Amino acid sequence: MPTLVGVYDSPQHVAETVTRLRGRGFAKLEVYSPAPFDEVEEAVDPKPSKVRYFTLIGGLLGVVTGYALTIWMSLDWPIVIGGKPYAAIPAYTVIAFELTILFGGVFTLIGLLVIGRLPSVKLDPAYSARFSGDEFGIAVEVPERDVAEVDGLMRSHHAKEVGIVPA
Amino acid sequence: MPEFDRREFLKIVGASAGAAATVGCSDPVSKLIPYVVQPEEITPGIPVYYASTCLECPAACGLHVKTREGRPIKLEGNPDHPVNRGSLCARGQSAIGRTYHPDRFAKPMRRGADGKLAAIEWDEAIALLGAELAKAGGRSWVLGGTMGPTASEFLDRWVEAVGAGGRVVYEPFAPEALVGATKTLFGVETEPIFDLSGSDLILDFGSDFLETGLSPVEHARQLATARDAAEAGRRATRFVYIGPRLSMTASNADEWLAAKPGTEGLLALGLANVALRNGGGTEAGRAVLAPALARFDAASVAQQSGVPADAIERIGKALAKAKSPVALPPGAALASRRATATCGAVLLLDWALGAIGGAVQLPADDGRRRSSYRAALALIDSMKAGKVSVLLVHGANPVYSLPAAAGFAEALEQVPFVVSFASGPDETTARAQLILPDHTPLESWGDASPRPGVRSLVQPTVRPLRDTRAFVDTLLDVGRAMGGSVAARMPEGSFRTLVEQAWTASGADFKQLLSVGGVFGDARSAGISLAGDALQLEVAEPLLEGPGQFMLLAVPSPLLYDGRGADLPWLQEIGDPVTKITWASWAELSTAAAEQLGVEYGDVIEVETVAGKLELPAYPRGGIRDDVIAIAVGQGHRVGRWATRDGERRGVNVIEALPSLTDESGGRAWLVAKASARKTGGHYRFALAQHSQDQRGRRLGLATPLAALAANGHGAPAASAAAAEGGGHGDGAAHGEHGHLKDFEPAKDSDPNSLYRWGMAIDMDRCTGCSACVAACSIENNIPVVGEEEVRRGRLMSWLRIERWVGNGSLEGGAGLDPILPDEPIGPVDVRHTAMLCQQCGAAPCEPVCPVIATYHNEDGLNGMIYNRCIGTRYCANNCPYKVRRYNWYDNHIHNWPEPMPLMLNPEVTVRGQGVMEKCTFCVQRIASARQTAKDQQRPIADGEVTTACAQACPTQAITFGNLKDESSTVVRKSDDPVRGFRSLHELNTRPAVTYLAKITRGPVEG
Amino acid sequence: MSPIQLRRRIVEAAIAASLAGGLVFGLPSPRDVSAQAESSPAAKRAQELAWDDAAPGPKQPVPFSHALHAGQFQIDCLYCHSGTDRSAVAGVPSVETCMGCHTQFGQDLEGIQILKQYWDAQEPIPWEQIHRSPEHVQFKHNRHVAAEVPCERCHGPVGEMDKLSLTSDTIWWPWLLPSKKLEMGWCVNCHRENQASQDCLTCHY
Amino acid sequence: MTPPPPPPAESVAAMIRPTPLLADSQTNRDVMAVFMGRPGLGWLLLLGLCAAGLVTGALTWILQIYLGLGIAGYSHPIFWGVYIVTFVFWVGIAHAGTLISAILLLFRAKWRNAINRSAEAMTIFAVFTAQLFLGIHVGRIWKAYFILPYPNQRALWVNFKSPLLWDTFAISTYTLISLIFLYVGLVPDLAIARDRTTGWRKVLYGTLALGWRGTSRQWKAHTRTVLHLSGLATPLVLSVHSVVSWDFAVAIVPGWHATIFAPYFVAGAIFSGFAMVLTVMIPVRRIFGLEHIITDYHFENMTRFLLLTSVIVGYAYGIEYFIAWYSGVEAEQTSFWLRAFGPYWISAWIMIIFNGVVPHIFWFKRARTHVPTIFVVATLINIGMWFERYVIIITGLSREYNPAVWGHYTPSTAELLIVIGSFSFFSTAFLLFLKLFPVIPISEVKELEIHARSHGHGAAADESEGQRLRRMQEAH
Repeated sequence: MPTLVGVYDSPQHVAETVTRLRGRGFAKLEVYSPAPFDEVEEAVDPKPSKVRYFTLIGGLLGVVTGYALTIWMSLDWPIVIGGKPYAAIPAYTVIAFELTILFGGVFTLIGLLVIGRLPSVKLDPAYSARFSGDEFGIAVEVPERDVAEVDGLMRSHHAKEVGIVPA
Repeated sequence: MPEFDRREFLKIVGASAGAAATVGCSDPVSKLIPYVVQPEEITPGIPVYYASTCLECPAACGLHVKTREGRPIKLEGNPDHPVNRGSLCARGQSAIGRTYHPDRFAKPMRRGADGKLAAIEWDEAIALLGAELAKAGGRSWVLGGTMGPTASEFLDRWVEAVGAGGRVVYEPFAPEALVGATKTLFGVETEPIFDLSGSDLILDFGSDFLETGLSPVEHARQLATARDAAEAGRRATRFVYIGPRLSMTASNADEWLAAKPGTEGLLALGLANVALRNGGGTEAGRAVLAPALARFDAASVAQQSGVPADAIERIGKALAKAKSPVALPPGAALASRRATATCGAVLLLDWALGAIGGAVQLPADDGRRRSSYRAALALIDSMKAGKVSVLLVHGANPVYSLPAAAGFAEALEQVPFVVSFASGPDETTARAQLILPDHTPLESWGDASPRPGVRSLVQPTVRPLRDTRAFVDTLLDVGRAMGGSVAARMPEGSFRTLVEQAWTASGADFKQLLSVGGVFGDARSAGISLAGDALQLEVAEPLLEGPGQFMLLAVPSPLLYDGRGADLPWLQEIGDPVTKITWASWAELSTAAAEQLGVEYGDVIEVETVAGKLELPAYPRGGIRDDVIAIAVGQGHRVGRWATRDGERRGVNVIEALPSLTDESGGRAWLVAKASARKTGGHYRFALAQHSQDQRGRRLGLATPLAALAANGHGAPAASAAAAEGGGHGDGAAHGEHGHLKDFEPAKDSDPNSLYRWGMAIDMDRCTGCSACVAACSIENNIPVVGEEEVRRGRLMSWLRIERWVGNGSLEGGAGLDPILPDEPIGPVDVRHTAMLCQQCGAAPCEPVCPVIATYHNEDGLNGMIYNRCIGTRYCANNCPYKVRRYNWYDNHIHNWPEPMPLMLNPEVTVRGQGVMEKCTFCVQRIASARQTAKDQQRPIADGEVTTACAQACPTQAITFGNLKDESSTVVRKSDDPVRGFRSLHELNTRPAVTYLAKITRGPVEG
Repeated sequence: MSPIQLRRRIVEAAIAASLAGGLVFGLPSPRDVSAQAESSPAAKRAQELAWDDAAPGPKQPVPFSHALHAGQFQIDCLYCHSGTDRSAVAGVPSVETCMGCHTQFGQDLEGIQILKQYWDAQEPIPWEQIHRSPEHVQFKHNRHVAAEVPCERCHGPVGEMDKLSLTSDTIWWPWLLPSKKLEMGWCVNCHRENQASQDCLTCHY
Repeated sequence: MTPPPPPPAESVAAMIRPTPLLADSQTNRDVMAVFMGRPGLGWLLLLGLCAAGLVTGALTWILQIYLGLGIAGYSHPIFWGVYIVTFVFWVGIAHAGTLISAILLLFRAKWRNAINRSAEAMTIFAVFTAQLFLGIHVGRIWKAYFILPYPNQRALWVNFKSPLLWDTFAISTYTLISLIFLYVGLVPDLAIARDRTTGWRKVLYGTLALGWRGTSRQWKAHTRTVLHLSGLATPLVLSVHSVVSWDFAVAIVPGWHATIFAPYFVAGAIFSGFAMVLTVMIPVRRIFGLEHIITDYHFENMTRFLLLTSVIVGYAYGIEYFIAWYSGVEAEQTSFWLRAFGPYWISAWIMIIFNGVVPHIFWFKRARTHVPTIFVVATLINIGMWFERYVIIITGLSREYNPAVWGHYTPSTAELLIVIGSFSFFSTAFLLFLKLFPVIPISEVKELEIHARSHGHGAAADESEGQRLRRMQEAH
């Protein structure tokens, strides 16, 4: 299927176009924007991002690792230090806390990479350097027969230009 | 870790078989060098002990030399020896360094035409000396220090055989005046033997018997016995110090009377007068002396001596009441030109009080050669007159230790052939034509007789490290080389043969004697009576040369003695017991005098006498008379690796400012000159081993009054330890309420399955501050010496230090960089010595902060320090409130331990490299080796079976080491003192294993 | 007579007996036993193997074969390494100890001639060290002998080795990390298995 | 309606060609000019100077490793010196970046956009510099790996009870999280740079941009990621300096052992961090002509923070003295008394005056808006904060419980050279960063721009870029 690429100046117009396109059942679309815009993201996919689950799992894993690591290592070769118990929970909480943050952060990054499908070696054929300037782009896969219709739809929603990437 | 340490020993195991050259070339760690023939008594890894004798001072303590694989690694006291009973002073401990001194002469040396010394062969050297002697005949003389009986007897015979002019014995601090006084008073030429252990009132007229006096180790033990806290209820022994300066000995007194130096005799007679008038003393004393002493009334004596009349009255009365008083005559520092009279006066006081025959024994003369300063001066005169062609100098450094005014150095110029037998370079060898290096005492045979009745053997414990020969053997060889009648008169064999013959003459078994260390008998006075002319002594104020506001006091150094210790780095680096100054000279003067001169701490002053000028920094303190400047003897050397500052003189030699004068009996007078002082404008930063002697009321060194002891100590129910540990906030009593102190049981701070919790009790009442423990610790534990500049930066490595606290201290001062100088008032003395070492805390602040578990609490309650795990964050040291951890800022052993010193390293203690922390672990290597024995015999380590190096060395047994879990152990008994027991900085809840027993303040003597 | 001396006597007797036994059964006349007996081919072979460059381990100054002495002759380790049961340090036999036997046996062997040179020069033999613990480890041989840890536990099958080398014995911790022989973890592992002390101060001070 | 004929394929190819820079967004061009432009003489000189300092410091360090720490001025009771002082100083500096990025993000303070990138970069370099000091400080750096809890042949672990291990974890976490934070923010900007460069830069940015395309899915994840990272970094930033403060507070040294240390240190860190951002950004703004992006308004807001934290820090100084007096513990009282009137009184008064008194000038609007004043005060605060750590560490250690081992410390030449080297390291890194990466977060600035444009806040023709931005930021 060919891909139609519409170039826009304003996020509102992009959002409107996307809503329309999705309404028409063109779900395989990609929006390129130079900066994040809530309305655009809302229009493309209203569900909240899944990055939060990565963060949560990372954090939980971190706290468990923190305590497990410290307690296990202290008990593996028990040595009396300063008259304190082998497993000194208050002291180990610092480690657990730091690992919570560390794992949470690293998992969040992993989340970004997974969800954002990064890294990718090749850029999309529809991507243009214009979209890292201050223009927006909507790339939508349409069957051959709908090309004209979508082209019109885009232009009617203030697309500056519309191009086509053949299948 | 540096690679040259323990393993090197094994390497040199082979070297001792005479193959050093073959094994020295390869990588020291990759070869195993066995013996060619393994000596029967040596098993590699197991130490062998030999009994011997310390020859550092005339006291001649018995030694047990600990050797490993044929190398002495530590000197310990011989427990059977009557002089030291197993302990050993700092000087004795450090003496091991003489053998391993890097600058020892490797061979005989001869001064060439270019004025430089060059090595020659022994045969050549001996032939040369023989020829010179033959040429000189009666124009040859021998000058040297005291020797053992065998060597001394031989030397006399040798002098006669070679037809030499004679022999002079020269010992700088010899008690010539005392012997002279004994002879005058009682007709016996002998050194009195003092025993303080049974006395209830000890009067020290400045003998400084705890530091350099007659027999310091022995007297320290006796003093501790006399004042034993356990006996305090029954016998409240008091110790009064009479002298111009609060010396280390004085710091241990109960009362200090700052008598004008040289008036001790007057004071002694004044006190005798009061005592006899008040019904004290013996019948005979009262009958003979009372009338003669009438003119020494308290008022006039007070006027002359500067001691208040009421104090004289009070102490006189106390003497009258005392059951067993004893007075000790002044030592070298106070030997004026009337020293014989002064000593006589003190002995007279002893006689009047009935101490002669009791606490003071005057055994019959053993006829040995004594030091004579007069004879030395006569020899100098004949040298100057060109009447001496050959001078043999042995066992002494007269160029250094004789006053410049005596002109010895100039006299030497007149002697064409000067021979020295020193084993290492000194000021005298620098002027010698021929050097025939002697063995060190650890390499040599010999003997000593510190006093009648006691004879002590010296035996070699190591093959000579250098190509040296025993002095006596050299003389034998020279005699034989001279041929003819001289050779015929030389005895058969070697020095060893002579010693063996002398000792087995009575049929004794030599091996048996060697294993014991000597013959330890007793000698008591026999039929002593006062000579008729005894009262003719001219007891009067001292005669001092020259003008000046001050009297110059040349004090024998507690550590360097007469300067012979100056090239032993440990002695330089242990702080002076009073001022805590290391590696330098200083002039002590009173705070008032300093103020008058406009001088502050460290300001350089110029001290001028008729004989010379000295420039040195001032140390103003409370504990000295306003009209006295005191300078320690021992520094100011021109030769020596450690004795000098890179070849420049280190400090000043006070002897250079003293006129050369004798007392009435020909002994050397030290208190001879007046001095003036002025500020020069220079300043010197002392390298201190202790910053401040003011404890600011903190719980570091506590004291408790005798009354508290009497009330609680015996029979009374034990007060809780916590309550007893209060105080320290101003009133000086170890009493008070401190609710926040958490009580704890140190015994519980170890693994429940362990049989041990190692702990220590340190009795501050016994500790004299002598620092023997510090030296012992350093040598046992391979602790490096770092030098003056590093000490100045506080980088001293000693694991153990003696903190000297003057009273409870105050909250004044501390804002500057200089230490807070203590105010040491005349009258009741309150100086406390705290041996500070790792407290092996149960809740150690150092442990939790170490990120790598390099320090931890072991199952036996020790605070372990694992050097090889340490990465050097130094956090532990920050967090140690006692500040007993030491850090290796450099690779100290490489920088500061030149070859062959690494040979004396204890192979059982890891040598710490650059960047690691180190500290005391209660000599864990000793515990480990005791554990070996105990495990082999399948029993626990018994009480007393293992002790730390510090506890072992302590002359007063102030330190008790043991197992706190063993209810019956001595350490538990001592630690459980409800009145005196306290723990340093207990309010920090560190749960230390060391219990300090508070110093007892006995207060002034009651009349 | 001390136990050690006794043991020496027994060993000496045993060696003499075994050699004599071999001779009685067919070889040259008994008179040659003590002085000039020709050594067995096994002994010669052992010497060759002890200097076999292909075998692991450093070349020693003397081609001494442990396999021959400890293996074939069954000489007790403590006979030569005396003191190991009393001292922390393992005793390396003195040249005199070697000569104690070899004034009698093996005169024709190259190794013994080298040994004799050392003896005549009164010089120690500079053996290459194979088992070395670092300076900061206070290893106590006697403790391990007393605990009946066989020498082979650390030194490997010495009785089978002509040329001595550090044999490998690697333990794997549960976290899949190897500890090689004479590394700390290897020591600790054995201490744990045998409930020996795990106190740091046992070995480090 | 008949659909228009589909455009020919060629035209699409033409359409998605890279936009010529001339037609590019103004922000892109402005920011890229900073790091794409040829290095100026000033930059080169500065870099040379810093590199020289860096080399000197590094050589001194090598010498110190070879000879031993003895060449530093340490003495017996003062086991920590200028190295730890400077370590804490840099950790403090490192706090501004994350604070500006994370906390201000959470508070939706949009004015942070102009400065957060440089602040984050500063954080990274400051943390690296701080970590260098841990290595410089330890006595046996060749054994420093002992501190890591990794499985090893010794069967040994580490002591998690030690504040130094907490430090290790906190600082490593902080480094990693800050790096992630910086990097995640950088990715869209790297994509911009990738699209507009050629040669090695294109390879560099292309690699680092990970193929970022700015799809809505990516942006959505990106926004959430930044938000979550902020959520994590905010407690982290508070924890890191708390942990550093516990290095001291957990110890029993008088002058260290105080419960107030954690908040006190955190406030101090923010204080010094903001001061450092100002010290660095004022010259950078001037040199690169970024006045329209980093406006006086930003500086004024930051001075407000300085004022607030100065008051907190000043309060902490006061309360320390009060507690020392109130505790009745003589050692504590002596320590604090000698802090102000003992051998180190100069350091103590520098600390009190520069940190507690001077910033009060910012009560005045005129001072807050006068850039030279801000620069001077910020620099003084940097000095003051370095001395704060000096005072705490040195005076605490020099007068402890046992007067027998009181001591003195003077930094040695070697120490000073290494400290100078550390500043050079930081500056070198920052200078290189300026020339390699967008120092202003382009996407974030553009987000505001486009918002403004499309929501009808269209720019008046005569309005400058800076004024426009400022207005937009204020509107938020």
